[in-house]
Amino acid sequence: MLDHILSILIFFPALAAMFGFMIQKDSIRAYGVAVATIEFVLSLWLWFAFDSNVSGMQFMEQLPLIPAFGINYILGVDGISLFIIILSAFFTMIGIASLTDTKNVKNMIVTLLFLQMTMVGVFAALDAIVFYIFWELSLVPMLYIIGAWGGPLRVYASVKFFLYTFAGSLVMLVGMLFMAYFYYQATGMWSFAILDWYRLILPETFQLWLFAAFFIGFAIKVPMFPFHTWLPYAHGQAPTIGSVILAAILLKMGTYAFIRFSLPMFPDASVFFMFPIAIIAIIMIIYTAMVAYAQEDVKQVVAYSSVSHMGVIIIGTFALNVEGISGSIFLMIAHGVVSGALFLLVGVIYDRRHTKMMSEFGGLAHVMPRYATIFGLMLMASVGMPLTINFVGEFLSLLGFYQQSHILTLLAGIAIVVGAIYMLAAYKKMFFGEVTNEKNSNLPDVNKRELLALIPLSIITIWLGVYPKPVLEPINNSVESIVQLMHDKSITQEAKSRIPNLVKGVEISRTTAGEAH
Amino acid sequence: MEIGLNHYLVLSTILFAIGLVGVMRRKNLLLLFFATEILLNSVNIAFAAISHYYGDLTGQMFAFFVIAIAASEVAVGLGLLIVWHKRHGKIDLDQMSTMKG
Amino acid sequence: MEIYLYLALFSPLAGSLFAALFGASPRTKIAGIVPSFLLFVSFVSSTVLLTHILSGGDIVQVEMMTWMATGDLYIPFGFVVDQVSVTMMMVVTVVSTVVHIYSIGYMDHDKGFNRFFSYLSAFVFSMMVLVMSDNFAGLFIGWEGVGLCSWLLIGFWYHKESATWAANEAFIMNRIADLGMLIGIFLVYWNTGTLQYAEAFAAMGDLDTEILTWMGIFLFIGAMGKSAQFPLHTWLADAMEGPTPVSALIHAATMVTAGVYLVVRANPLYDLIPHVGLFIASLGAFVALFAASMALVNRDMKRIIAYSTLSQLGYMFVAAGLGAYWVALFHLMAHAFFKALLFLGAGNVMHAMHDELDPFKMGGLKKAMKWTFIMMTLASVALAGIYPFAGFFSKDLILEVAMIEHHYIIYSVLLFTAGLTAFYSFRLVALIFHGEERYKLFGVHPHEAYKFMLIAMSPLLILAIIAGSFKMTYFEMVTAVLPATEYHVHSAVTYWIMTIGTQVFVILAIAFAYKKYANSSVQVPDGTSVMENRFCYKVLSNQYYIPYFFEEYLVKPYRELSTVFWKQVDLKVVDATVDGIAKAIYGTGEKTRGMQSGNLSTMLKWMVAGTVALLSLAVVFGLAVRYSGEIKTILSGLGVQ
Amino acid sequence: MLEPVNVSMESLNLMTLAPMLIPIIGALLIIVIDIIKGGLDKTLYVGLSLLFLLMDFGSLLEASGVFAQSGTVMGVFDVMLIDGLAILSQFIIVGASMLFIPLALTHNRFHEFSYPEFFALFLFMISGFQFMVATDNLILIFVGLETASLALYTLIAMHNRDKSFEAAVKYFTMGALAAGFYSFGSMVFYALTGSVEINQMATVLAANNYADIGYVLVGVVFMLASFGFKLSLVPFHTWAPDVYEGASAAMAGFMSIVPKIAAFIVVMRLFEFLIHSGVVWLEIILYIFVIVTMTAANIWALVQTDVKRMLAYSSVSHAGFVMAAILIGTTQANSALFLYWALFTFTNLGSFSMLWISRQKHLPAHQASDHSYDKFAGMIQTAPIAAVIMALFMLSLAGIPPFALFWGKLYMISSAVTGGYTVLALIMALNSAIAGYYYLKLIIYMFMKEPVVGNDGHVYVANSTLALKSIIGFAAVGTIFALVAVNPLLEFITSFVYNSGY
Repeated sequence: MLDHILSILIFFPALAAMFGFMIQKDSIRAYGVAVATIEFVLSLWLWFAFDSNVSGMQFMEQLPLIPAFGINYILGVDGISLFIIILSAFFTMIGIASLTDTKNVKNMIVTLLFLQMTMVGVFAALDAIVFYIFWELSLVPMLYIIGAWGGPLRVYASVKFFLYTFAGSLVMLVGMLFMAYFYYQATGMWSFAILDWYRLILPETFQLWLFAAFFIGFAIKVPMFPFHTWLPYAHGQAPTIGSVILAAILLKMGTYAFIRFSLPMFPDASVFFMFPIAIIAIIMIIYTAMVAYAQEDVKQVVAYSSVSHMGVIIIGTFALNVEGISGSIFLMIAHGVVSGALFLLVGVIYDRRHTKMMSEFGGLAHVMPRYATIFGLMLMASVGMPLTINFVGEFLSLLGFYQQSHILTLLAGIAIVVGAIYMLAAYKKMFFGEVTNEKNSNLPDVNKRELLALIPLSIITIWLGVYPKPVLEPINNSVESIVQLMHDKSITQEAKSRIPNLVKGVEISRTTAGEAH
Repeated sequence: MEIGLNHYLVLSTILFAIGLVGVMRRKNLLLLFFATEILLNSVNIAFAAISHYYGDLTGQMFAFFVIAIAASEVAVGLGLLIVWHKRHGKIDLDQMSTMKG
Repeated sequence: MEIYLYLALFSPLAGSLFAALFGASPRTKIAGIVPSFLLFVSFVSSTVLLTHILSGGDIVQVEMMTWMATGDLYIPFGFVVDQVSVTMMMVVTVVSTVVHIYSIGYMDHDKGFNRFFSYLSAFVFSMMVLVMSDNFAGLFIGWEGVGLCSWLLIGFWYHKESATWAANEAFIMNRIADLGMLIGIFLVYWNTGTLQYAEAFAAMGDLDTEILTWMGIFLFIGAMGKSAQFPLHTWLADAMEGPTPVSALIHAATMVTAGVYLVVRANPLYDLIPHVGLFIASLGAFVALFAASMALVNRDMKRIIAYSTLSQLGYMFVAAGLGAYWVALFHLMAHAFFKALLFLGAGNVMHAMHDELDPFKMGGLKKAMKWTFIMMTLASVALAGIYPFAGFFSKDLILEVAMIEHHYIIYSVLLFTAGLTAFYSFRLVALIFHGEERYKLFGVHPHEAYKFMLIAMSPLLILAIIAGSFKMTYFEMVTAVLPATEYHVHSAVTYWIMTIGTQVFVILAIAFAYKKYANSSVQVPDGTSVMENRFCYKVLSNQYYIPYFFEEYLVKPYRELSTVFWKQVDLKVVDATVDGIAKAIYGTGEKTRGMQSGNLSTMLKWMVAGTVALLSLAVVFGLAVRYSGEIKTILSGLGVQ
Repeated sequence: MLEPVNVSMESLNLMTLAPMLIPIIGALLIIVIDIIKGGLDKTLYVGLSLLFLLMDFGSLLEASGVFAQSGTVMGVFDVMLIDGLAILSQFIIVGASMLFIPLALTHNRFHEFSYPEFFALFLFMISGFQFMVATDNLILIFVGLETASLALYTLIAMHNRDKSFEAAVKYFTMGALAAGFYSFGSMVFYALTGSVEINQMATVLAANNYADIGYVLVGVVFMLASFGFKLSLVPFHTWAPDVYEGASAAMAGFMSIVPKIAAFIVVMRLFEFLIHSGVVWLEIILYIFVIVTMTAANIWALVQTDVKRMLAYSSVSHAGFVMAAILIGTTQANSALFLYWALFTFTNLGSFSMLWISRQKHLPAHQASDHSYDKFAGMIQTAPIAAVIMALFMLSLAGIPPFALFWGKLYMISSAVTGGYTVLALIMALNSAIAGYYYLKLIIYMFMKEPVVGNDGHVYVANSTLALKSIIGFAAVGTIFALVAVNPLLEFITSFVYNSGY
């Protein structure tokens, strides 16, 4: 069973979703929780069986799909993808468990299970086309979740989300096809296998163009400034569960893809674009943080804060050294946990008051002390307090990038200031002061079902902040092999000097595509 | 002046142009059909001439087929026209625009 | 010894968690007593460690577990008890134990009693992490931790707008400095390859001065935030919105001295870059004077003490900047005792006066609050630096350091500030405890604080009096790790002139303060007196208009810019562009759908038109090909290639 | 005295005619049966048609076996040309027809199906298309084209509504004009080369090194205009939306597939040799056609309010997309064309069938048209399975993986990439994004809006019978599991296309 654990992880929720159509309406929630829990346990088993000392892919599966065109069903996990898979299983589980009463709950749960399939699929895929399939497919359930259960602007938001990302990923698809073509030219064989592509060394100009093509797809997904405007709408309109999964997992697809595709495949281009991207990331960090500060709707604050944090992840990724990349991967997980929790928290208050405007609140700390405490914890995690999960990632990301540029890191570091500004301001508006609004005076504190989701998240937030090693170590091993690969592959002097040589990394066999064109 | 191939071709082209103008200008369905017949037949002239010029029968064969097809086309066209006339009492093109956009 | 280290470190955490258990339940004494007891445990453990170190024992160093490890980076949770950290541990545990016990009385009637102790103990834990860590990352954990607790405690009365505002201000301002600190840490890592103090400092000797300078500057920026040095000082005065024990513990004795601790800790670095040290000293001297001047006219009891703290921090930085690290640390210790005492005394007064803060509205309280009066007076004496109180030994030493290092301007500034310090301290004492009983106008019936609170304060009193006598023991101990420069003025005559001169100057200042404020003619100022309308007074009472400047030129523009970014840029430019593309496409559809008019004639015309267009293109192309030779000739004639 | 014509039956190779003759025989049989005994039920004719189409399919299998063994076969005075293209396109033509015929078995009674002539005409039409693709003789192409077209006009008109007559007249008139263009174009080529066979024309033109390029272009223009009409390239597309709207949904679905593949084959035979011989003008013009057709049709589809009309524009856009294969002209591109069209057949026929199954006999008052978007509002609540299937087709059309059309698009864009048409590849990709919007619009109506009051979901299956359901199910299965079929399909197509020299 372990040989096919990844396939099981991918398709089990989808199959379960199919059966879900047959389940009675009243018991669908229990069914959903059961399925998601099994999935989560399976993902934990994956972790358990995962050998942290191996830097390469594990649990590989291969099945010819369209061999004539080099498309194969290849799966595998390494330290980079492992935890995001676990995280997606985890969030689906607590998402379903803490689902508040919604209309058409059956459709919701079935959709969530389908979504889970696509999420796991994206992170487990080792074939570009299989990756692309899940990448695109993930849009559909999310479209439905936003569009069917969202706020008043839900249709606009969902369509914007879908089309924007769709357009971007189509450009990426063209890039993939080019990549496969170059591989074909170099070897005479079609292949979309990512590991094959890793061995291909492209001339720098090709790298630049392909990097740009992939970049558009990823940047919209992340989302990077100035492609971020779909996100506030999507978050603003989506139901709580949608926002949680969107922020926790779906956004990570973009940053994950940078590490999976852009860096190892185009090391020279990565170095070439490092500073422009860092500048974009800095704009993301500061600009969106300021925009977040100006928001009136608490969910929008969290939404914009996501963009801001994604900027730090990008900075870490493009540090192109082990510290930075490990940090950015860790921050992906951290941001997943924290922003997921924050959206859940916003959902809690929304369920009670059916508004998210901060001006409606104030003094909630009196009325809902437990809520205020958990919110405070997540707030502190979000602003990167040490010993919370976010700090590890942010620290490492910025530390990593510092090797590349001092001044840009200084600018990026403003994140910790501006992040504090909007978060504290929002917290102050909602929780501090006297209870001015009559409607708030009798709000019930968080209930058991909500705690079911929030407490595990709080525990993770602290646990991984204090002891990140179990996660950081496998990440580190895989990242080292990627950095070494990048170093070995890079052509230009600049890239060779920017990307550290770790020497101890694995030796890679290479295929030169220098003759291509 | 000897009538050569070029004359036939020019004639054919002129007739074709007339047919085209007719197609564009006619609002009466029946006259429109006439115009299309002119189109087809102008080509027939050219085919016959070229065929003669090459001493090859293919062109004439083509012309025959065109004639046959033109005939069947008219049959179908008139059938449609009659039904239309039965239903609407007119064969004016301008009224035929319930679908648009 | 390790067990004591862990006890000292984790008892406060245990106390905090214990109190947190009662966070949601109503006030219960146990939530105060247990943390206090645990802190006492921590104190005892620290004492054990102190005696261990004093008796020449080895430095205790432990590595608890790995924290972060990736690439070449390896950061453990490592703790060290050496001469420097044990000093800080003692200061922290003593003051915090006292403050905890005191708070049981002080917070007696507060709804958030349990919560308070949870926060307070958490603060102590963070502070212990800060001082005990053996690497920069651990220091940063504590650094941020105390920041967090400070935020929680300043904003403890969260229903008060001013309190939450001050809390946020403190947090954000500290964050700005923390960024500098973070950058400093990055610099250390990338240049030395490690964050462990010992190894990093060892590696610094080989580095460029330029890099070291940047390191020094960035680390000091971090210190400036925590220690509220100009221009990041405004938060400290506003932080007085927190409960008074908090002010005593955090904003006088411990947290604000973290910056000094950092500079002391990084002494190998600052020794290599004396020019940065000089800058630190100059800034310190400036802040000392600057803060003291603001204290002169302030009418808020706690703020006066806060400014005094600020001023004393300036003294410490002067010492640290000039390389007299042990002096800085010594003053830090002495200051912690008497300043905490002063604050706690102020707390008593506040309780007695129902949270009234304006000393002009008090007066003559010495009858009602004898013990408090005595304690505060003695603390003020210590602060003014009168022999043989603690302040004399530590503060005069700093003056001597400045003198010996030939920084006469700094010396004069510090001397002048000493006079100011004496003046404002006793202005406060005089206004509160002497003169007419002005509080009667406001119908207040003051009473002395609980006995046990006074008893709890007494260790501080004793320490404030006798701390000076530890000087030599202390010197011998810390100079094992700090540069052991003894500061002695070369000629005895100069020494005596300096010392006695200073003493006389200070006593004169005290006398002046008493003369001006201890008589019965003092009135509650109503803004009409001549002095109040003087330019100087206005500048001082408005804190040099710096908060105003921050508000007008930083906060407001930031807020406005944020709104502009959101409403104008994000919605109207970035998003509008995206929507614009979509709308343009859709609009094109709407505009051109008329092409499909549904009229058969038009449709035929389109077909013919298309054909004709193609045909003309073909003809153009055909002609171009046929006459390509001629076209080329013409073009080349026109000069086109 | 002329020599008696002496032709050996073997050289005639009459077997090449078999696939075309089978539907003709079927059509005649249906007419004869009707003459003998009128008023028989439509199921009989449906069955008969299906039977003959099956036989047709079988003969195609046979022909493909022959081709796989011995390559291209010529027959009947070398007029017939059975190469890979012919076989592949006939597979699509006959296959799509087999999927179409059972759609006649509706729940509601519709006028046209009660006439046996309908089925006879249909079979004639099929054989017309088959002739069209199985020859490179311009005369036979013309005959096949007109046979099929005339039958098609009639079939559309038989739907017997005002709109269908209007559609038929429009289609017919423009078709006549296109026929004129076609014959004029043929005439030009004939004048230039003295031949009406494409490969001979190519030889002659190559021999004199395209000396009369201007005249060649004139011929090309008329051919372009004529096939531009058939393939609905902008601006020759104007008939398409109206005719699709006027015809029954089933017929519209059929029209979006079969006539176009036939036209594509002819275009492929005619234009690719020109492009390959370096007629830059044609390349540029086709480039423009491809881009304009894709984009403009997409943009117009955005603003439609009727689903069927939207699908009409979408079909136009898809045709433009596939036209790129002709432009690129590599083996991969040509294979991509067949792959795309085979997959498109399933999806598009499926989506039109979904419209067909929801077709009411009479238009209710609150509905603007037969298949307005409003009609589908809230479908997920009243008819969830139908909604899911419809959404599936829409997603496939939009090119969302792993549904059928994605693979076509993938391979097509890849062929653009390999052919060196980078910009084209990007434009093709981005057009898919624009197209995403209108497919999405239907999904939004179905899934995210509240149903119209009083709609109990019956309306979506108003026309439902087992036959329709099975066709839709078949199409749905094909759409979902295309993934499995792509590899064998691709290998089969590539070998056929490659061995035909394209």
